[in-house]
Amino acid sequence: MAKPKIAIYWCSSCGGCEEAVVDLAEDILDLVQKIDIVLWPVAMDFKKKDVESMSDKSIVATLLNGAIRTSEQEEMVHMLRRKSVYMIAYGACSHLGGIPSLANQFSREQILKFVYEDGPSDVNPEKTRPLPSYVDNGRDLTLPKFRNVVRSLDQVVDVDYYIPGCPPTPEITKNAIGALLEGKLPPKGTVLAPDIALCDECPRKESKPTDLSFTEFWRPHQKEIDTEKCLLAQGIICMGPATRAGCGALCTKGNMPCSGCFGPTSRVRDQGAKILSSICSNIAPKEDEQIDKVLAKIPDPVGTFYRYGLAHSILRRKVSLPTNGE
Amino acid sequence: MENENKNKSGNGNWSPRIVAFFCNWCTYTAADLAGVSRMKYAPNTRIIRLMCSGRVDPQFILEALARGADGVLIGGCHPGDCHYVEGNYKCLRRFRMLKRMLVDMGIEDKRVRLEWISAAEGEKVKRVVNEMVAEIQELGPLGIPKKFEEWDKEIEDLKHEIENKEKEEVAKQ
Amino acid sequence: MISTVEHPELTVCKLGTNLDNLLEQPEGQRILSCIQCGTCAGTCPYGDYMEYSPRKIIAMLRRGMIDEVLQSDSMLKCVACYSCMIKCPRGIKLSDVLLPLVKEQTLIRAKEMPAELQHSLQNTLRYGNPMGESSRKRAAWTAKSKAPVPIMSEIKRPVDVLWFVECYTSFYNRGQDNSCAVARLFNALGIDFAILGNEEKCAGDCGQLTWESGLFETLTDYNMVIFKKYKFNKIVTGDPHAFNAFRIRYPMYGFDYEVWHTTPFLAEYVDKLKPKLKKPLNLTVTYHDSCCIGRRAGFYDEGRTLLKAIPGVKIVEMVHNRMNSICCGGGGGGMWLDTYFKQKDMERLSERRVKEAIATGADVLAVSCPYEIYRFEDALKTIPHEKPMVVRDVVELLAESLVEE
Amino acid sequence: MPTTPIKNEPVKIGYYICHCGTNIASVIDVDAVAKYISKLPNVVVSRNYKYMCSDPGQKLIEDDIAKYQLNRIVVAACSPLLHETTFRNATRKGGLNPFYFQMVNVREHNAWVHSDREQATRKAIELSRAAVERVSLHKPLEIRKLPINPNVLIVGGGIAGIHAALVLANAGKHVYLVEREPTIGGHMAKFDKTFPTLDCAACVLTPKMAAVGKHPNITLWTYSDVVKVDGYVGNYKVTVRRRPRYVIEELCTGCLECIDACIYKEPKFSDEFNLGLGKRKPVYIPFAQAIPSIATIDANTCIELKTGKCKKTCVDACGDRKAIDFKQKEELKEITVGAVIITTGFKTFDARRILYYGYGVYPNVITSLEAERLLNAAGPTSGEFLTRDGRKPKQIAIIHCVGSRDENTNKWCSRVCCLYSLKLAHLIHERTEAEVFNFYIDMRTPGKSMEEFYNRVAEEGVNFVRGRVADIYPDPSDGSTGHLVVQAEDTLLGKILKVPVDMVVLSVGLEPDPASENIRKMFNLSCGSEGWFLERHPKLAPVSSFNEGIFIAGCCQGPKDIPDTVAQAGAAAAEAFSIIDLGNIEIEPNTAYIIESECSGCKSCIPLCPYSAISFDTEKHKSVINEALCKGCGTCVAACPSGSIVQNLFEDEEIISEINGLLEPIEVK
Repeated sequence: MAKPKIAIYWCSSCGGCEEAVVDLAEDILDLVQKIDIVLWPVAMDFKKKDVESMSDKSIVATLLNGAIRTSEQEEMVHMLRRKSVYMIAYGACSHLGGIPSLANQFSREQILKFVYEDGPSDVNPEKTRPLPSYVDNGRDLTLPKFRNVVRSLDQVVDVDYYIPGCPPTPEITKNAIGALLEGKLPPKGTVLAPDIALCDECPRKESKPTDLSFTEFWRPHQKEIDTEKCLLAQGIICMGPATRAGCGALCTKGNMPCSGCFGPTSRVRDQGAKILSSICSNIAPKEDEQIDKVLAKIPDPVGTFYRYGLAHSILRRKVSLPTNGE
Repeated sequence: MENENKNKSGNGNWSPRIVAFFCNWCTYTAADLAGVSRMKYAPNTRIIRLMCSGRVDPQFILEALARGADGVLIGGCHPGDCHYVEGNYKCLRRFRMLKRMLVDMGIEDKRVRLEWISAAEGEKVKRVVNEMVAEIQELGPLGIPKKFEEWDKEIEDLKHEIENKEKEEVAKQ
Repeated sequence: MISTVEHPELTVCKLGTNLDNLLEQPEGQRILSCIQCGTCAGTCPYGDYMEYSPRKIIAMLRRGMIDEVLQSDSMLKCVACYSCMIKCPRGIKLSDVLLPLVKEQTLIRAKEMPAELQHSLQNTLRYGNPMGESSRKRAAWTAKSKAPVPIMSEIKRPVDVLWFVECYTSFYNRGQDNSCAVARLFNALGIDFAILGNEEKCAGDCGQLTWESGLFETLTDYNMVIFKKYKFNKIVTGDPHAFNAFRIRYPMYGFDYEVWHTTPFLAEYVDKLKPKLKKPLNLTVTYHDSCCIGRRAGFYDEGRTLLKAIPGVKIVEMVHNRMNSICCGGGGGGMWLDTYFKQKDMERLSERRVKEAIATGADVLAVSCPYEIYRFEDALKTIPHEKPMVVRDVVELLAESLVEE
Repeated sequence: MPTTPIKNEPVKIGYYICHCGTNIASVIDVDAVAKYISKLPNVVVSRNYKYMCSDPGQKLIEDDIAKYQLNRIVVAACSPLLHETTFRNATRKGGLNPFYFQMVNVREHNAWVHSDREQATRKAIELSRAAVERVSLHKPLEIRKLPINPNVLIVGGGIAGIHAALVLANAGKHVYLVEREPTIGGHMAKFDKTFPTLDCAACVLTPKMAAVGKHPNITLWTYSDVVKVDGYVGNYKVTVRRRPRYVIEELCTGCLECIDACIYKEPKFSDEFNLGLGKRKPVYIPFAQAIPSIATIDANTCIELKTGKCKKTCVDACGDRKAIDFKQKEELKEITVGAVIITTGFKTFDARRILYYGYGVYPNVITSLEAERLLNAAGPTSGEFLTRDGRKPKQIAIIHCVGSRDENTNKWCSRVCCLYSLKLAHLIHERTEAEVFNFYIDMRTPGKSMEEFYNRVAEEGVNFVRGRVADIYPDPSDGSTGHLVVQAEDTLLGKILKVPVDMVVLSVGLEPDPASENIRKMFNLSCGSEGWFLERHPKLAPVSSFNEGIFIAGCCQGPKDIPDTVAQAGAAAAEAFSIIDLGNIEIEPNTAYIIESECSGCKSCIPLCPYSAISFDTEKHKSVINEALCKGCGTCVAACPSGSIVQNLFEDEEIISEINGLLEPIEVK
């Protein structure tokens, strides 16, 4: 019997998710025995046309990582969607937009201008920008279109399952692929991680007091962090209460706060709004001014509360931005 | 009355749509009082009754805006007078942060407003609603659903192209 | 704290308000809520002499019978003392809005304008001061002043305080005493000030209280242009009527400066001033609350605070004091209606007031308005009293006690 | 009993919009609304009807449920605060769970506040659509029943508190009556006679006070304050501080011997009960019929308590009774009650605030309450009404509306002043034969026998002047005789009157007592902008507050006379009775609960609950809500970062469906 075919593809991502697959270590050998990888640009030399020539639904699953920003990425995910039985958003970027979707706070022009002109390391006196098409030695070169909006995978194509994380842990990847191969799949649309917040598995949980009321916040580098105590109890913004468990509390075990990469639980529509609601409800002052003073220590609320999920938040993008590329 | 008329004029047929979250004990009752007193105010608010302003989940505000509200008004009991002791303070604290975040997300400060209105202040309901309607009238529509549509236009073409190709292929076969 | 900019509710009404459209505006709607209690008539110092009391005017206005009122001279007897307005239980702005409008219409219809008043108004229009003095001599008093008095057009730099001197205090002897005193006090306190000199014209409060709107607007427009010429932070004036006009009516013409009267202004500096008041005066003083500083602006304690800062001064109160004080009779054009009132056999209010002052047994009747000096000094001549009494402005007493280092 | 829902049963909605006569229908096109709603998914029936709250209107719902197998009901009518229960009951009678119902407020929030028919209709459609979307998600809920403590706390021992206490105690309920003064009786105990019957206040009040004092079902705590309130209807936990009066209540017989024996031979200190018009000793009983009839020692004036160096002649006088205890400390009592009645009364207007009436400047300008004490036979002058310098007055002015109907002080009409001014005019005229001038703005004498009383006083020859007094000053014509001139316009004559008088009585208005502000805060009562405690509904729930089980009566709710106060106190007692007598109370099921399997135990919710209803289960490592303590505010729900708390009736999805229903694009023809 032919081994089930799996595709792994990347879009706007850092490569961490690919690394996570490699991180399966010995398990990957086990895996390779069971499956046929038909596309994995980072590791293997398959071409687009190889996949194109496959018949529809001939791939069991595509694990797709990275957010979607260019027309080429769109084209690829549409094609892979067609060829795959299951489209799986792999990692925070394709799940929620991830770090790349923080770019949704800026217009395309702002981004291009900064990257090609104003960036501190730029040397570009001509202010040259990448051209959509260029003829070099009679060869017609084109660049994919750079979209105004960064999207999560499910904002472009239909997605069957999500494997969360930045990147997904080997454990969670293994379990997901296992479930896939064994056909033990939950209802469509499920995030393949426990539907409970991180605190559930955080070793610091017991140290959190029941009468916590914030009077001051600190960023991790501003304070010597107690390695045992709940980070929120130390005034450090930890997204754990609003973030899905399943990573094994890697960050908090490493003395860093959870930054929310697993996304919200299924009951939450907007992870940022929820952690905001929870944290702000519990600050101590009652007067506008004092409240603002405490909250001023959270200098970048969007970047803090939506670090991995701006594209997938209720507002998706800074609403005042233009869409015409300006 | 004046406001009712104002809303019809200017900016085509558009007139602001405001979703209001009023606490059961003070502000909802105040709105009832405004009614009993037959005060006239702009017809642009739609009130959702919650038990306490503390129940106002920031998600509700975002959802309302994302689904087409031009503004959101939250009404609670005055500080110290909350029926549930301090729910209104909790609302205020979230509100302070949310406003900052909304501004970062491109939503004008005046579109989301928190007011303390006691059960006796029917007049204040009238004033606040009229003020807010006038202010938002000035700002113009927020129109997030329309923005979502606009944003996604850029991926529609490709989607259609691919769909058409598929159809062609199916037809060929 | 007193600038109209911070208190937009102080603006009395919209430009173009008249008796015909008054009831349609917010101020007019208050008039509709009048309960006809008669407090206005009861407290009016000339209520006895009016054919139509303010209460009755309201009743007739509401019934559309105002023409009858305008035929009578009742409103010419209004001295704009704000007594009715401050006591009105319905909060109706009688003296700010209603009565001046009635007065204007009365004057328009009057067969004959009281000569003295007409003369003063004409003078004001022609010379920028009611006495008809040459406008080129407005700053002449500064020669008398021992303390330097800088003039805006000469010093050519921004100042903190623009001192609006006003007419009586520029031209008349006793008024100049006041101005010289203020100049000394300002210098002693190190206040960065200057005056407009000959560029200044009457602020026009008397015009506005007789609602001579044409005259008032001419003066307003003129002064506004002058103000805009210079840079300063606030306006201080020793004339309560100018203060009143700047606070209450100028904002309708775009005025948005912080404005002070010298009495409350100096009271802000009382801690700095007190150590310099070294000369004891050993006087019993009774303080007259002027209408525009007291009732209209709420500065009751400031004059008394300053007096108390002078060593040797003992304060006694008249029967009617603070918000209940009796007007000197000079407001609303009353300054130039003495003859007219006399013809009507009306008691002079300055005399009524001076009787109360005499009853206190004080040596000094202290005032904070240049009109009052004249009115009360005059009244003292006709009212018999055993113990001698003098009228002094608070600033004069302060300057007398002041010992410069 | 509500039927259990059938699983996955398709949603079938019945929608009804009420005309409310013409109240709604004149502004909203109810036909168009019903037509629009009828086209929405799941809507089976959509009707408009003249009076939905009427019996036939309710019957309509019941019948439709049977006929069309409806399983959700939406009614668009008045405010849910008025008729939600009515329609829930109709839903229940039709065989459905009463919470399969949603109400839309198209009267108070729509027809009554708008006049543009098109816009109002559009608003009604959107609000209705929101309800239709929401109601589909409703779940069947059970009304909770909680046991109720049968005791009642009454705060304030004036006539309202006294009457309410007796009503409840006579019905066999235990009442705690807490009063801050040493005696109960309130303002009424200070009055001489009462209008319009002119029966003496003491004659009607003191028997009731005595009844309170000896009633086996009443625990009377005077000289005491409520300091802490916890809990909820049926189970209020209240802490009362009993201030030390340095006299052991159980041992004192009220014999007055200690007062006679006090080291101060003569009364020396200002007597609060007599408004400072008389004097008392450091040890005192406020007045002869005070209840409890127990002496109180005032720590501010007693030499022993101040310096510890008194001969303590009082202790000797008390002798074997040993009732005096200088070491008495304040005591905190904790009680549990099912219901509370607040009767904290009013304060009289401080006449100093109107400068031109000269109160506090001219000794012969007195307040009406002082006049009551001067007229009272048990008062400081034994009922002799004299000027401060001891003259018999020949002319007296009584000024109405002092601190009432005045934008500069209090805007409201204090309701009782006209009538008590008439009463004072009568009494003063009767006692002194002086000529009395009543200056009034409008004579307000509504109520049974009141107008007749006015006529009677007029016939007795009291002068009525319609005009508000503008000035009071010493008569300048006669030196320092103490005569005053009262100046006002007689508005009926159009003449300025200057009436010389010997005395002026200022009929001061009633205002909210700032001292009861902390009571208001503790019991979480709302108040209007004036400061009067707010009733739940001005017509239909005049003695209820917005808090279940807490009632208000008497002048703390607004100015009123004694008959109305007593009537309201009786009503409050009956309302309280109807709660506590049931043994248990039904509570809205809008409580929150935590889904155990979803809670991560992050504890964010725990500090948010003002009722400590959320605790941490240390075995399961999760938070739990004690449903009995939850009052259903939903604050924890909004703050739960993983969305694991649900509030019944206000679930996230229900509210979001409502938002959606409001905002979907709409076309109205």
